[in-house]
Amino acid sequence: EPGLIIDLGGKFDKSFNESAFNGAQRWVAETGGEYVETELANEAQREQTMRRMAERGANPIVVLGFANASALSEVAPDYPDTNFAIIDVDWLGDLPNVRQIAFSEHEGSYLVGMMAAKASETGTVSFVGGMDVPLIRKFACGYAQGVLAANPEATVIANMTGTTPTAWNDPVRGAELTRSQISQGADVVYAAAGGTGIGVLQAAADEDILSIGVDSNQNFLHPGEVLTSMLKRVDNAVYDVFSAGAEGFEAGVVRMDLSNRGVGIALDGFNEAIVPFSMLSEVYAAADQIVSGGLTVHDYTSDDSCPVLTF
Amino acid sequence: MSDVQTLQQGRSDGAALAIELRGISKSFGPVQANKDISIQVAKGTIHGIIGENGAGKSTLMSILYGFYKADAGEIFVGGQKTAIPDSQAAIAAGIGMVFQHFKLVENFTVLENVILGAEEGGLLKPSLGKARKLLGQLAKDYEMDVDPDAVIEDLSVGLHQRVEILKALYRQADILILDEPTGVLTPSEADHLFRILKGLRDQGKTIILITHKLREIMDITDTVSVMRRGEMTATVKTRDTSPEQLAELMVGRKVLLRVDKVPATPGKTVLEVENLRVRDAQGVERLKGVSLDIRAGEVLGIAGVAGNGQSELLEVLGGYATGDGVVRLNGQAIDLSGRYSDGRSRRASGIAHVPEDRQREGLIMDYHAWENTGFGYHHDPAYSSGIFMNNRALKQDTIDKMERFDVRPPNPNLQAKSFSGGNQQKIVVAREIERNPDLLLIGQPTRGVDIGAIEFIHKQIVALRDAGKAVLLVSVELDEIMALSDRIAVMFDGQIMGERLPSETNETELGLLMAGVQQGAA
Amino acid sequence: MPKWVDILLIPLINLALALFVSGLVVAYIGENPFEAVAILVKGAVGSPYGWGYTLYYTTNFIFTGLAVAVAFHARLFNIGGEGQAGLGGLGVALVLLALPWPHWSIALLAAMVGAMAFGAFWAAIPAYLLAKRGSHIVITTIMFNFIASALLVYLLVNVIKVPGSMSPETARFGVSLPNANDVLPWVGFPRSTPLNVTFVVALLACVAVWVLIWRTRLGYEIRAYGHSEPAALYAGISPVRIIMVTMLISGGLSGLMAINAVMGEAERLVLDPVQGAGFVGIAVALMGRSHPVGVFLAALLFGMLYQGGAELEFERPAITREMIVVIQALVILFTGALDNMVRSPVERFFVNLNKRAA
Amino acid sequence: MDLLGVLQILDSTVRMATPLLLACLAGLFSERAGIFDIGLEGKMLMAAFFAAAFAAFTGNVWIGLLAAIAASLALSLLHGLASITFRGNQLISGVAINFLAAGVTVVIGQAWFDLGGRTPALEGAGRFQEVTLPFADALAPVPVFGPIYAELISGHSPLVYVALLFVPLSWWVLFRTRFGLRLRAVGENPAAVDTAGVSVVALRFYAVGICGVLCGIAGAYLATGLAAGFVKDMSAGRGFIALAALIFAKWRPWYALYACLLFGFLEAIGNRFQSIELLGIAVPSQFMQALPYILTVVILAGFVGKAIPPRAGGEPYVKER
Ligand SMILES: Nc1ncnc2c1ncn2[C@@H]1O[C@H](COP(=O)(O)OP(=O)(O)OP(=O)(O)O)[C@@H](O)[C@H]1O
Ligand SMILES: Nc1ncnc2c1ncn2[C@@H]1O[C@H](COP(=O)(O)OP(=O)(O)OP(=O)(O)O)[C@@H](O)[C@H]1O
Ligand SMILES: [Mg+2]
Ligand SMILES: [Mg+2]
Repeated sequence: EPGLIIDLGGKFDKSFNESAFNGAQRWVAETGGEYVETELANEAQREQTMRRMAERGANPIVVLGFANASALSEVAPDYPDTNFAIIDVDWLGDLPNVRQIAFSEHEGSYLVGMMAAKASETGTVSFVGGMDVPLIRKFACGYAQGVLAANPEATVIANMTGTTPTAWNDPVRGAELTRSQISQGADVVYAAAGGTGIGVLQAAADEDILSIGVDSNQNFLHPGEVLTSMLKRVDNAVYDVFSAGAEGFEAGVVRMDLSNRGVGIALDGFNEAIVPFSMLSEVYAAADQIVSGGLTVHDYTSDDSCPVLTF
Repeated sequence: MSDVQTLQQGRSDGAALAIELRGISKSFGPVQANKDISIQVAKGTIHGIIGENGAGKSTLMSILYGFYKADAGEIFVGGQKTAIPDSQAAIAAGIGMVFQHFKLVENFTVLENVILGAEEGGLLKPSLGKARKLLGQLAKDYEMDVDPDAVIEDLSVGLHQRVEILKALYRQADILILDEPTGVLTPSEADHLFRILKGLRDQGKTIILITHKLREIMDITDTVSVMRRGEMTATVKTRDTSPEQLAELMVGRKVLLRVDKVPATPGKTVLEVENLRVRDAQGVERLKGVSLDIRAGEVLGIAGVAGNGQSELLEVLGGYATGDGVVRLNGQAIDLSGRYSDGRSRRASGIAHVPEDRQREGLIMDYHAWENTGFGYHHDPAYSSGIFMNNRALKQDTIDKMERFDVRPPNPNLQAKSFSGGNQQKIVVAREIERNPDLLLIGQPTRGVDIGAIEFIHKQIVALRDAGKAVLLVSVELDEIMALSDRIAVMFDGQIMGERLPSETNETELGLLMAGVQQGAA
Repeated sequence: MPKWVDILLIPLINLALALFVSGLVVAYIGENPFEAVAILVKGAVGSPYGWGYTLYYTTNFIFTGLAVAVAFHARLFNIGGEGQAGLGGLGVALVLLALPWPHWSIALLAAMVGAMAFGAFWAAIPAYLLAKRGSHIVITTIMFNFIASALLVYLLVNVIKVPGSMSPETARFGVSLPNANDVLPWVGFPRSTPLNVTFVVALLACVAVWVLIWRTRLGYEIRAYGHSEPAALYAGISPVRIIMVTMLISGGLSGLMAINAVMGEAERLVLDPVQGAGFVGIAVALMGRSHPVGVFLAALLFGMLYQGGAELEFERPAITREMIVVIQALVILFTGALDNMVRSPVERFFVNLNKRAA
Repeated sequence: MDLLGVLQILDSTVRMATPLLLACLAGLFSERAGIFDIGLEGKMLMAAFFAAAFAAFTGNVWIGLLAAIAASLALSLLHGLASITFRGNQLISGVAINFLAAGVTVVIGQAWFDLGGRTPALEGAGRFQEVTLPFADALAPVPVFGPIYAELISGHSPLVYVALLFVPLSWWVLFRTRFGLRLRAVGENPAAVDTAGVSVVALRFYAVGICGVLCGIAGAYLATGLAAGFVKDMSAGRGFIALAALIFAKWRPWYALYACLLFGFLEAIGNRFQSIELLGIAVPSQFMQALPYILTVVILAGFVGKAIPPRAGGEPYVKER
């Protein structure tokens, strides 16, 4: 049976971990299979939990988040017969029993950035990140590029919530940051901040501006007020690994991007009314260019810098 | 037998009883503070209670006032059996008490302290207004004026106690308990207090007075009870007894009530102080140019009303206040700037110091007796080697000191706070005197200490002097000053008003000097 | 009252009560409390594997606990353990990344110096502000926790991160400390047990603190100052000196926690390396009555709760990590705060017993 | 920066200061009575959860508020039981309460809503709506004053005004009523209160009770005023900041207001100017985020100086050894 190790953020962070959890659930629903699942409580448990899973015979085992990279590189060699998949990591070199799944969040963020710029009337849009880590900067940088692509005149305000782990669970601060951005003219806000994002979307709805969700589809949170969500299909990644099972497991680095629907934008009944066709067509055009390679979005983590945004 | 005696007392002068206690017992854990105590107090009398430190006086009264609950026994107020579970009940029964250790809120005003617990209605304004009037009234009646808006921490201890009495009177107590009230008063303040008490008695109020001072007992009480080791050993009419008899009843042996000492044979000058000035934290000048000197083998007594600079004098000499001026010890100038002036270097230079307040400064109340024995001298090689303390040596030394100074109980492993006042003081005195210093600073050596211990401590001071050491004695007890000093300097408002020889002066003259009155003579 | 009652019976009763109430909560969410307790205990101490983690956590809590305890003896409430340990981690990382260390023992000593220096430094500022300006140590240490985390994030994201890697953490250190398995192969610790030689350092720290507080002159002065400042002045003990020295020691101890977590376990500096151990340290010190032996026992108890909790959570998905936090809270509450609820009646019982005996 | 910008920062200041102020006043009552309370954080968190949970159940924010107060009060009484009745260590009790709240909120939340400890998002009557003070709109056009009134003074959740009212009220209670006199006395010298025939225990329980109520309101404001639902650990250390503010304010109501406004202001500034350039160099955002805490230390060391807590604070009242 496969195993899933939910990261510190928690199973219901309305974003990254939740998306993974949904993927697992979908697999259960469709295959009626069973899987082992546990949540990390602290740093020291990363390695511990991987080993426990492996010793329990779970296979393949999915771990979420870059923070596990180092631990996994320790653990994997000790359990050659167990297959591991790790999300958001692609730099572990070739480990025969590890599948490294990295997402091109910058591409998805680019697209929602374009939409934000199109939807904005003030020409100012904003971004709220959780804790200031490279992954979040990757989101922000892609977003800013998209915005400026659609409207070179636009200004992008990017804020981070805090420097302690509570930054992922501080909706109050998130709301306050959003209000402050609104006062600086922002009328579309993109949140990549876990539990904090809930506060961001809420504040946006309260102040009647548009917001953009992240990771899983958050359009339903405030129907008609969430412009879209930048989908990061961690659920698909998990689902695929689970379905492939131990037999079909493939090691190596997998990139989930626009081309393979690894990232994308959410369109559904909740936001169709506020996403005009013109906007969509431009976004799709850009998407095609990116896929075809005609357009490359700069990835912050490739060189730890962003051409259009200073942090 | 004591019971029998008391009961007879009760009957013989047939006066109505204000208070009767029957078979009161109280123990604090292992300590049996009161053992089956019975006592009767007649209405409209002043009843004295004396006894050694730790005899159980305060405990007994605290029980009467509902502060402690007795383990056994009955209380009768005005003939009625009365349950006194808490102070509320005691107050309701018309009992007021001034505790040995005052129970005032330091940062409240006098007025706030007086009304606390006796307010009328939910708002302060009316109560405060009423209290202000009533206080003015009381002040007139008993000439006890104190600024109602003064904050307690700014007032002298004498005034603190005045506030405590006002508290009791404000609550219309007709039975007033005072626990060692004069321990902190100057003679004049004490006389004043006694006038007040007499006045109260003449209005038919009943007063219970705990004190260590036999003179006071003889002066104003009508009857006196003696306690010893938690028991009531006797109750007698004051006029039928004598100080010597009381002292014996109290301590269980003959006590020498006056200090006998041979005339001093002063040697070379040990301490020279020239134009010493000290400012306090607020920058107020507390010592305004004090000059004095002490020679080997003599006791210089500093008389004065508390708060006239004596404390600052001790502190600056003891090394924990800074000042300017010149201070020489055996000819060597010592630093006053604060740089090299701290308790440690002072001790090193041969100054020992028995501070005025043993509980606040002299001892760490939570330290064991043996730890306190080295306090301040913990750098002494005898007590510590390298970075380590030598606890064994400390304990042994403590056992010896306790034996020599008759500290009770002689147990080095008890915490300082579980000794009674007198014995705490003995621990401090033993520590300082046995250093055999060139100069001993000693403040209020016998405050709140029973006569047995007083006798002992006085002997030690005299012995030190006879060993050719210099002693600077600060005390608000004039008779203590008179008894011990070879010379007496009177301080008033941070200055030395004058110096007198005990043989050539008297309490009235000193009293005047203490009041700042400088008369032409001498 | 016999001593064994005081130091054994009463704490055990308290613990039992805490577990009982925890059991009720567990039952409330529909799990079997008895199984839960069994899993918890077995997971914590039922195997070398369990011990490995239990003692690893214990090591962390010993350091942070001792840090708070030492400060407490001078009546200083140092709640800056979190930040001081974080800085300690930084010190360890800088030292270990600076040179290629030939042997772990030398590296350990160097890292300890680094950890203590940085931890002490982070405690020194609040200490100085208290000593010289009277700034309340509780505020300043709280603030310094926040400042420390900001500093660490900045350095990890912008300065000492491995280029190209997405995770804000330093490179792995060249050296790694021998873990329990390397040292005691025959016991059967897993090869990767996090328990390492730092545990020994922690035990030595307990002894050292005991000696410091109850055997040295400095300890004598620290306690004296803690009990009464005026008395300390009378005795010629300088408050400024005591405040500074005590806080430096306290911060140094917090910093040492990083030796275990950063050098011993993670072998690199990650975001938030302290993981709340600083705050657990407060509880540990208070429950241990600021005595090294008490601190050790309390730390062990928390180590068991952490490890046992992790197992419980793993075995019983319905039992989340927050449930473990609840159990920890109840343990603190009953063994720490509600102690007298059990103590007084027990004491009375034994007093009467003696009375009857006499 | 234009007037509106300034107003927005001040507006944000008020919002950020409110939960701090409520918690700070809560601590003030408790500590003035001699019961130290580092459990403010936990009480706020617990209250926040129950406010959100019951608002979610009933769709009525006021019921949420009552639930919050009840929950926080329960923790206060636990604190009282431990530190007053059983004379336990007040710090331990506070620490325990913080842990307890952090755990219980999520455990119960998970059991009730199965959302990993979060509550459903609240809308409509489930949240405190902003109240527009009379004439706000009418006056808005008036230069300067208009915006100030409409933007800054008007348009906050009712709890904001409640919190502000509590400042003079607390001052009045503490310094103008019998209860206040006794409460301050019991924090300074319980023996004085005891010998004056007043029950120390009762007084202290009242004090922690008040503390509970205020923390309850603070938590409710977090979850149903500022946010629209509960997220685990959402108090995010504000209880500790409130504690700092309390010491900052030297345990006095008006100063508490000033202190909390200061903290709120610093946070607002930190949010507003997260990425700025000074002399061409970009100041690290982490520095800006740490700025409130750095400034707090600077101000404390530079201007506030020594704060003397109530003398009997932290010590259980023990008559007989
Ligand atoms: N609160 C207390 N807890 C424990 N023991 C106490 C307490 N109060 C007094 N004792 C002990 O009870 C005994 C009687 O104390 P008490 O204060 O009544 O003596 P006292 O006659 O007033 O002595 P003094 O003349 O020094 O005031 C002493 O041994 C004292 O140590
Ligand atoms: N300048 C001021 N502005 C506003 N409020 C003030 C000011 N000064 C004092 N207060 C408030 O008035 C009340 C009484 O002030 P004050 O400083 O006299 O208190 P206090 O009586 O000294 O209190 P404490 O019991 O702490 O000594 C306190 O609540 C204080 O916060
Ligand atoms: Mg007495
Ligand atoms: Mg006594």
